[in-house]
Amino acid sequence: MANYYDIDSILVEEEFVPVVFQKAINGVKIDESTEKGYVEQGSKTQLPFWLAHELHMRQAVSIGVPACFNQKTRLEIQADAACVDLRSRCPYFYEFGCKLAPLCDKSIGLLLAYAFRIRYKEVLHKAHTTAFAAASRFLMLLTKEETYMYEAAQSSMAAFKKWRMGGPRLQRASILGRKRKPAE
Amino acid sequence: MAGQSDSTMSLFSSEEIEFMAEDEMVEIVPNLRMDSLNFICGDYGPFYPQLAAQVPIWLALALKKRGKCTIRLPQWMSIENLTQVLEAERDSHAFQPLPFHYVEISRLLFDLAREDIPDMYMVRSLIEDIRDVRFHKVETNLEKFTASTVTWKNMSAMEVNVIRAFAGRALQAFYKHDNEQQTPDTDRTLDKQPQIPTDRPKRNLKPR
Amino acid sequence: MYARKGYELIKDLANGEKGQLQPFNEDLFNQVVDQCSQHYLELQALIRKMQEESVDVRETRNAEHYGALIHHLSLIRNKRCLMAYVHNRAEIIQSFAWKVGLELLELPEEVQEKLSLSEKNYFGKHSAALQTYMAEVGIDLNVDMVPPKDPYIKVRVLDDMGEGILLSDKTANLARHSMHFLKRTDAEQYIARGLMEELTG
Amino acid sequence: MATEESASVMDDYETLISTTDVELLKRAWRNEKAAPEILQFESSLVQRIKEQIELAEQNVEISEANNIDPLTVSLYQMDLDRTQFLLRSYLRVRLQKIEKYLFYVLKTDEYLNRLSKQEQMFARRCTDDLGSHLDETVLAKLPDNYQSILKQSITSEEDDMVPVPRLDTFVICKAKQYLSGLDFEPEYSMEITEMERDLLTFVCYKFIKKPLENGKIDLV
Repeated sequence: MANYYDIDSILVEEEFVPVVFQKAINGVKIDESTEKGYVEQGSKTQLPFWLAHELHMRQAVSIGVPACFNQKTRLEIQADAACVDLRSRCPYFYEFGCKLAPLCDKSIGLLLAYAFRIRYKEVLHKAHTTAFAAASRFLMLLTKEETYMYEAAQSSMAAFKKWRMGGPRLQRASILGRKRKPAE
Repeated sequence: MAGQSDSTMSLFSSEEIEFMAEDEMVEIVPNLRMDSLNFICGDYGPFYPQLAAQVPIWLALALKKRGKCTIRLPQWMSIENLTQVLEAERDSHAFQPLPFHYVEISRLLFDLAREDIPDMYMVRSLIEDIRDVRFHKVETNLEKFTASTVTWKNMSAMEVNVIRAFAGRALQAFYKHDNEQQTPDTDRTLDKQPQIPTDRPKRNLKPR
Repeated sequence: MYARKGYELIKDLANGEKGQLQPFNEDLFNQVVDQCSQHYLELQALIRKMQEESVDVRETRNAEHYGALIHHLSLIRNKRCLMAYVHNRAEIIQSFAWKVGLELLELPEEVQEKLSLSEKNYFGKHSAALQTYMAEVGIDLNVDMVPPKDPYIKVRVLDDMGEGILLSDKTANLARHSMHFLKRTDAEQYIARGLMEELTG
Repeated sequence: MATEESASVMDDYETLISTTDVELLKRAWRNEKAAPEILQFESSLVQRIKEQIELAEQNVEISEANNIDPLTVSLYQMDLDRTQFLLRSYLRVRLQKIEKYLFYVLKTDEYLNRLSKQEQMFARRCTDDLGSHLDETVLAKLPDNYQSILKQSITSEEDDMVPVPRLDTFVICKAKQYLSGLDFEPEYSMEITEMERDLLTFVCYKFIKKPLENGKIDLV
């Protein structure tokens, strides 16, 4: 796995998906409520993607479309992709969609490409012009991937402006965190 | 560190871009006699009073700072040329040809060689207008991004560096979304499923 | 259930400020380790059950097999979370060796507190590996993080650093608020640790 | 009349002989910083640069000793500082890449052979240090069959724990001369077939790996 230690790659796979068990399972409790250590074939539950994906590959479960890709969200995106709050639906909307599309619904791929193309222009415009504060409401809507892009633009612009202003070139190592108040 | 490039955001800090710009050549008029300088980066001089010479900008600025020379304004920084460039920038979508390090060179000269630039404020405002028009043009170019190789004619070092981190991620995303229909993003294919380790664990050396 | 604790450990890591260290989350870490052993016990129990029913453990795909598989998958998921937690922290500790100065004693107290014992050892070993490389190559890589301008820079001392500090070209009395014209390469490490600041203009 | 092709060959010859070691080091530094994988170590170039630095250091010391005019001394010092910064930054970037892909570098001969002798020793030592740290903190506490640092469990068919450099990263490059299809890997002929000289191009790194290794392309 090329990104075994990558935090985002781990967190993406924690997203839950609806599954239907195609096989009976013994020795496992799928929900805390019951003491029953047995899962009947056909029972439904939500599993994290990292587990659902492996079980799906062995035909032990079938995977359904999670809420964040349901019809309602798709219509909202088609209506006005730029103002849909994707972060609350799924912070890893694009990465999760890419992993899911081949397993349960090819059309998700098209939805992602469409949504990204439109929202990309918003991020591009906001990141290179508006001051940080004004954009904060906008920031709440962004997924992780979009936020990284936004921050990349903001910090590059900030670094350029800082260089243009001059000022001390050697700084306190950022590793040390905020400067503690020197004892007056 | 301010000048040190933060590996996550952009590869080169502005200071590192400026460092590379300081090797560009510029013409100076020394006011002293000095033997030739045999630096690691090359030989310069000998220098004679009032006799123009070509040197890298970092050397020109060091001499200027110590009052040993005046710096001749590069031809492209003349008011006539800059006015033409500004007009052309406003009239077309394409970037006008300017030195690759024009942003850094102009700033270095404004900071350390003001007296050598006739009506410096005019030159500086022209450069700033040119830079704003070009930065805006960079943004409009970015809007037309698709998942393929992108080329920019006449874009300068600092302009590239400012959008490098953003454009890199954007292209990566376009490349992934437009291609992900063909190659699923899963790391492994069906046949390589991990088996459950069922046999008794053999005391073997931990593979390192 | 389903390596949820492992997920919490990674969330704990992800919530920290970029490049900053949080205290080592000892008890959550140990809970995840215990869960791994727990999954392994249940996995072995299911396999023994299959062996008792003299069923071919390798080939049969019965309810026990899938139960064992789920425990196996949860175990390697927890392992990934544990390894990512320690590895990502190790990368931050590696960057300490570059940015702050090589001996652990130069790491400020509030940073040392956040390290586990093994992490402190790791910082020491990594600094030593860097020092050995630099000694062999004969070049100090801990200086010149920023492109050079004038070899000398103006600095102001922030915290009292006492008398007779040995610098490459002189010894200096670095009392608080005093200002000096130091060689950049000398001042760089003290600025990095917040003991001095560069003055410009 | 020299054709377009032969004219650029002449240019290359002229630039080659006049390119100073500092220019070559700057190119190596830029390429190393911009490339997602570690590149071939420029051992002869680094050796020449180190010798020139030692010589320059002696000159500065001698002139400072019998106080030759301070202006000249400080100019030679600045030239020295600039070259030292380049060399230090070049070596530092390489070590940081080794740190990032420790296990992968050690187990891939292609990468191991790109390292200098000291870098290889550094890589081996860091792998042991990180290995024992991970072992002590995590692996030793896991059940048997799951204690490997390379494989998630003994049934993993490949080293599925080892991070790999992302060769599909986008980089910015400039061709030093016109590049035709022959200059690129045939495998990517669909993606890239030519590149104009000195035209800034934002492209997937793996497409231009070959011309970069042949010195026909510079990363910006």
